[in-house]
Amino acid sequence: MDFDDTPDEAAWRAEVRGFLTEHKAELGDRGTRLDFDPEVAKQRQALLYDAGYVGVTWPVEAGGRGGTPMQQAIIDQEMARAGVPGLINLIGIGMCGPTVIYHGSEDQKSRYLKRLLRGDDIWCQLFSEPASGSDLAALRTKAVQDEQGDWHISGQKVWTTLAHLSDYGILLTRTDPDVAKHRGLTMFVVDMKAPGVTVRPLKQMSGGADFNEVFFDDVVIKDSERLGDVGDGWRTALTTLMSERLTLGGGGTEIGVSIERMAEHVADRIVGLPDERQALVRQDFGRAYVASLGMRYTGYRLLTAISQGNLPGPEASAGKLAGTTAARDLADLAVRLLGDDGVYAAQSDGTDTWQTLQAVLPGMAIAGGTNEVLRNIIGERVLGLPAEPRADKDKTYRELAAAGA
Amino acid sequence: MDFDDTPDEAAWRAEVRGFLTEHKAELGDRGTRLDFDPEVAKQRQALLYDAGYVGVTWPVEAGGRGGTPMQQAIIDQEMARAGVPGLINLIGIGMCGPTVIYHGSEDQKSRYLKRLLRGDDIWCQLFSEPASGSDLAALRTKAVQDEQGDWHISGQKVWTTLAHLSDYGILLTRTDPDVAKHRGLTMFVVDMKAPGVTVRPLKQMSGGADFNEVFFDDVVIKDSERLGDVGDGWRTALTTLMSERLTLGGGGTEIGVSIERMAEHVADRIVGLPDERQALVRQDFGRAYVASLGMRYTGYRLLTAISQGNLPGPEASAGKLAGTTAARDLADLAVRLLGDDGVYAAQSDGTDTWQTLQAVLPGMAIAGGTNEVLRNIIGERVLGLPAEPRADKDKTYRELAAAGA
Amino acid sequence: MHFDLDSEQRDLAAAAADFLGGSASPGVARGLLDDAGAAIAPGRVELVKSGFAAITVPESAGGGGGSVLDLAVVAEQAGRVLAGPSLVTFARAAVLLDGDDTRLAALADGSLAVAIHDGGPVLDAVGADSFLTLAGDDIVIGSGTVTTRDPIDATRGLADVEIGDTEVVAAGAADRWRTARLVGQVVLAAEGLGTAARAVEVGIAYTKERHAFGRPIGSYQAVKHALVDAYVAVEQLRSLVWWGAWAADHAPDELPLAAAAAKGQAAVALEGAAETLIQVHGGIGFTWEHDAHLFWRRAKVDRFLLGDDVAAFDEVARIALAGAGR
Amino acid sequence: MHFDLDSEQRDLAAAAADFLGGSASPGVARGLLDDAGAAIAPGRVELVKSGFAAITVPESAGGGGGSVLDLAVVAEQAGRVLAGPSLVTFARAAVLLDGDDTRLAALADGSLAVAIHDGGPVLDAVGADSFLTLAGDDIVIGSGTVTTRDPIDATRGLADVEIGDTEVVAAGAADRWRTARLVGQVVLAAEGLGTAARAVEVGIAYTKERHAFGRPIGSYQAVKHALVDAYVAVEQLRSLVWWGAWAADHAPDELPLAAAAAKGQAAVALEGAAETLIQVHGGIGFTWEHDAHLFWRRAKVDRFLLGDDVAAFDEVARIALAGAGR
Repeated sequence: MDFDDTPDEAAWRAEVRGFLTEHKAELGDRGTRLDFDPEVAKQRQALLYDAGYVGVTWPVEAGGRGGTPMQQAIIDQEMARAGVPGLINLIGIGMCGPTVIYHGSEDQKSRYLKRLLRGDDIWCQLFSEPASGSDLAALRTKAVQDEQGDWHISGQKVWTTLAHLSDYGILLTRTDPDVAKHRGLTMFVVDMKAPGVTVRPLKQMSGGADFNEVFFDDVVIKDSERLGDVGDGWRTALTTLMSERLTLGGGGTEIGVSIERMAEHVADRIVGLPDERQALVRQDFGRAYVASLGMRYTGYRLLTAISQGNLPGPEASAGKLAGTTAARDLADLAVRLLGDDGVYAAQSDGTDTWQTLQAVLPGMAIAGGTNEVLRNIIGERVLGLPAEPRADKDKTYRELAAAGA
Repeated sequence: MDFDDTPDEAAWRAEVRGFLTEHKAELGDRGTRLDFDPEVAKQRQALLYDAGYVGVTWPVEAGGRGGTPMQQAIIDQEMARAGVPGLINLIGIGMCGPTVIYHGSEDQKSRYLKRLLRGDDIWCQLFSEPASGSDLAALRTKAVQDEQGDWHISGQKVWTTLAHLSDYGILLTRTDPDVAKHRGLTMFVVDMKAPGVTVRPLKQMSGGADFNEVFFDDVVIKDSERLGDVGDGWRTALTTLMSERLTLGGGGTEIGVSIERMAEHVADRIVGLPDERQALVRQDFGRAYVASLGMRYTGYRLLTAISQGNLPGPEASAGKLAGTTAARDLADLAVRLLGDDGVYAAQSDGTDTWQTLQAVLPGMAIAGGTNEVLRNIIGERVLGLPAEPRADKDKTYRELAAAGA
Repeated sequence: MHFDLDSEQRDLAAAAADFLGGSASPGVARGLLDDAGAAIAPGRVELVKSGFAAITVPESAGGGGGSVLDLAVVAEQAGRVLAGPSLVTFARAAVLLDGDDTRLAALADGSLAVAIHDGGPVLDAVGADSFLTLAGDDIVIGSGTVTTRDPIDATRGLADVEIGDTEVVAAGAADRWRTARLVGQVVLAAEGLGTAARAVEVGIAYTKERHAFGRPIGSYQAVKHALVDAYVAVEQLRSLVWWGAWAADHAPDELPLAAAAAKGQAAVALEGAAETLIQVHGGIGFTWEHDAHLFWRRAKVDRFLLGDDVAAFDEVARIALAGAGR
Repeated sequence: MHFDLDSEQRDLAAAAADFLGGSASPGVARGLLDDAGAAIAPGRVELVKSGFAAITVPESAGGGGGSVLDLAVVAEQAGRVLAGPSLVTFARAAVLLDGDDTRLAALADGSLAVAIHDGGPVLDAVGADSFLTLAGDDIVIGSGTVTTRDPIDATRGLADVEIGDTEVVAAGAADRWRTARLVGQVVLAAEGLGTAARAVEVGIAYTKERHAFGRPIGSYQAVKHALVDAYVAVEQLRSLVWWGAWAADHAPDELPLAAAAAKGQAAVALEGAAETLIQVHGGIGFTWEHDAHLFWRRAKVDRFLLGDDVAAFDEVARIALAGAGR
């Protein structure tokens, strides 16, 4: 057991670190996610791509370099270490690109993939809808083929990250309501600048707007932009979702709040409290800190698996479960330690780190799969517990929709 | 809003209190439940019955006095106040008797009811089986009718309180496996001294044995001992279970541990601890104490409903949910405060109150309906949330049994 | 035993629901966040005019001459619609000004717009022109400089206040100050009861309608049990609020324990209900346009008012342990 | 990065499972409660003979010359079957006797039956004839008068011990005493890991088989999610145990934090797993004949050994806060 790089990994790390050090000024500083300027972010991604550090695990013919997941994990670590902002087109790289690689035509691949990696085009993923959250296959957005073979799209998507900046999106639609709901779906690449596409930012309870609603009003898509067969959209979407999990990479160590920063805050504030309150604070903080250590070292186990060429299974989601609870408790403690400032949305010095964190966390227990859905997944796929009986398997989408489902 | 008796209630309370005071020596002291001697307990019940204080809510023709639930609640309160032990035949009075009243023949009523109230006969309830806990209707104990019309019983019951002391029991059996599982059940009165009945105490993790297993090996029951129609046992059993809830009476204030006694223990032990630990103890104790206060005053709301002639609905179970969690936390704290003694099953002075409580509580979250089942009941019957789809409704018992259910 | 509301109190609740629900709502609370110029609802003037604000002011001073329990009944309805200003402020003022019929009359007719200053952020400071506070052992009243700040829950009218010139209302009245604070905790818990109960109702309604995988999500145990736990906590809170209000009216020796218990349970039950409300809604539950976060904001702020939940549970334990074995 | 067991350690785990599972079991643990005369399994003699007890004793003294991680791997297997005596005792003794090759050899060949006395009830006092303890700053060894008491978990061999005559093993060795205790916490957490993991497995197996209302109870979210939460806690614990053992072997400066984190997480994860195990079994789960309570007994006792969980979390916080901003 060790925490050391293999010789190959060490060499790669040195190379990456060298590049990042050399180009730090151009690459900029990691700030909050909302801070970044899209144009600057695209230039940054181009710089990294041209140097060979974007999409390393992608096949060479797709614009990547056929590298290992561990190489990607090391890039992630080194970018974090150097304080370089993350890639803007992360969803494109993690989800949209792989779907195009597996299900796209040669023409699509040549037109889209390299530009995606370089950040020349930004991509988004258009799956979720107002009436289909956890139950993705219940989606309603309709695609109807006309006599020329073009598809006409009408409907609404939601929770679409980056839609307002995107050039393209992968779009899951219903093409046949008269079969079981998983079987009547079809996926397309959609031009986000096409007539009939409207993007509206969705304001969250924290005041931020990390997501969008996207409306499709008779948007026309050529059949050549289809991904996978007609009616085979569910299987195509599984590719996307599977790729999402792999994007995790060296993840699992973050709980939405830097534990070190949190420790500084607690250390700062605790000294002003009576001894008895300090003991209560230490008890809460100690428990949350252990949770964060547990996540960090569980993340190292995941990284070890990746380093050995294995791919993480659904157990990788376990970290999110442990993490959201710990993060919630930490945010609660952090705000509590603000004393009188805790009832306001910002401290008297104008900073609002902890209040904002408090308002962001309820969403974190929901976005990317509610904790309840994650528990089902781990229970069924990792522990092998039986699934619940499904009432919607033997019915057509149309029947279910009529029943309010 | 007040906590006072109505004039009628006050008069009744005075009468009851007078009787209990006068006969305190005969009635004895409330000890632990396992302490009591069955013969003494039966004499105590006879004394109380002859004075008119047992089964007050029962109809006069059933041996009761047609009184109100509030009169019963006042008796319960006064017996607790006087430190008089509870009635031995509580299950008989609360569950078996009402079932006989509603579903028994005149002959059964005249033979059984008065003796039951007096404690001349002890009764038990034979519903649960090893393979049917929460899902009562999945029971397997078979009853087959012979040519003379007698029923032959084979099977096993479990969790049967008082079976080892009982003269009679109400027994739920399966008489038809070829209909849906709720529809093939039939209930009987069984003579617990009949040939073929074997009672075996069931030791719990706490070391106590509050329950029994009961085995039926071709036990013969006359058809005249049937309660309700053949195949109508589920409806008959609902009467029993409904009555169980009403037995609660003034309940809802107990969480399996006297909060006052617990407070004394904490007050006793906390002084030896460092100030910072004291603050942690107070935090835990304060939260559990609030839970116990919440239960007490929610119990008073229930009692108010009873006093006004209303009968408590399923919301009465809410107390048990809040209570088992609080009781668990209190027991944990109590044992923790024992310091070094907490790793042993008894303190150095030989007392084992808190360790025993700790070992009894896991069972309390299960007995009388697991917390999970209680949450379903409250969710569906009180909050009106939809029930889960049932896979077992459209199948016969035989089909389900073949599928392992 | 009659530990329940009587029919007059039920009528009072209905009337309060009618009046408060006519103007206040989560939508108004959101509007206050969107636009700092928007007015809190029903607002101090309308609340005073309705008579609900002065329920506990004696009739001799133009008030309702009602009990703390009466006020708690109204406060629950106020909590359901996130109304402001808080009845906590009026409840405390009525106790603090006891015997000062001139000022009580001004409280009841609205000419005195008062808030209570405990040393930290002041509840309902926004729109107040006078501040009651404790100076040494004296209850004093005076003007104040109000500095508003970016609110979490804008319906609470919280602001920093620097007290200006004061005059003594009651000398050597530290006990009365304490009593007023305890009454305030009970009324705060009553508002929390209303907010939490409403949050559970909204959650139940949604999960009956919303379907996933072919059935209403309220049929899934994870959702159902979370709502049940929230409901059970709310019903425990209801019992403690009633007890606290009854104690304020009839059993002052029970008030410290009852008020601390209600305050602590309110903080926990409301936070649990609001977080459950968001969670059972999934994505829609954490959007700005949904009401869930407005209940949540109330929860996150109220838990710190009149002492936090940690202090309340500590106080409960201290009282219970001091009384143990007596 | 290779934060995982290697193949030798996996083989070691398999061998340990084989040996320990051959005699120890929850059934044996129950037998110890039923009959005070029954023998703990595998027992001190067999455990020493197997070589597993002396893994961390240097080869020069006849031990295995292995790492704390090796011992933790074995300890996990011991925890799965509730084996006794505890490897915690051997782990601590090996550190405390460091450099004293005569006594280490006696530890490794079984002629020294030692337990460690911290001032409270002594783990593995039953069957021990010598006791290591800290006197001032000296590590001393001596005889002791053992008073057994009614056990919660009889496999822990806990007893009150009054130390008799002692001789000094190492003078001025308070640091070594502390290190030994930290190593002990890691090994205790490793045993807890095994017990908790096994409890979750037993729960999963049962809920796949047991049916209610026409389907396996493991398909109900209330049951499924409880088991998932227990499983997640166990996997977090596994990571912390590995880190703690690695730190004991390679990074003494990380050991205090890692040991406290593992100790605290072990207490919480094991208690949660054991209580979940009982709860998902329903009625059968709280009977004497079912194994569930034997896991539960281990949980209820272990949480207090080598300091309780409250102390462990406090220590984690102290270390983390002392290091903050450096």
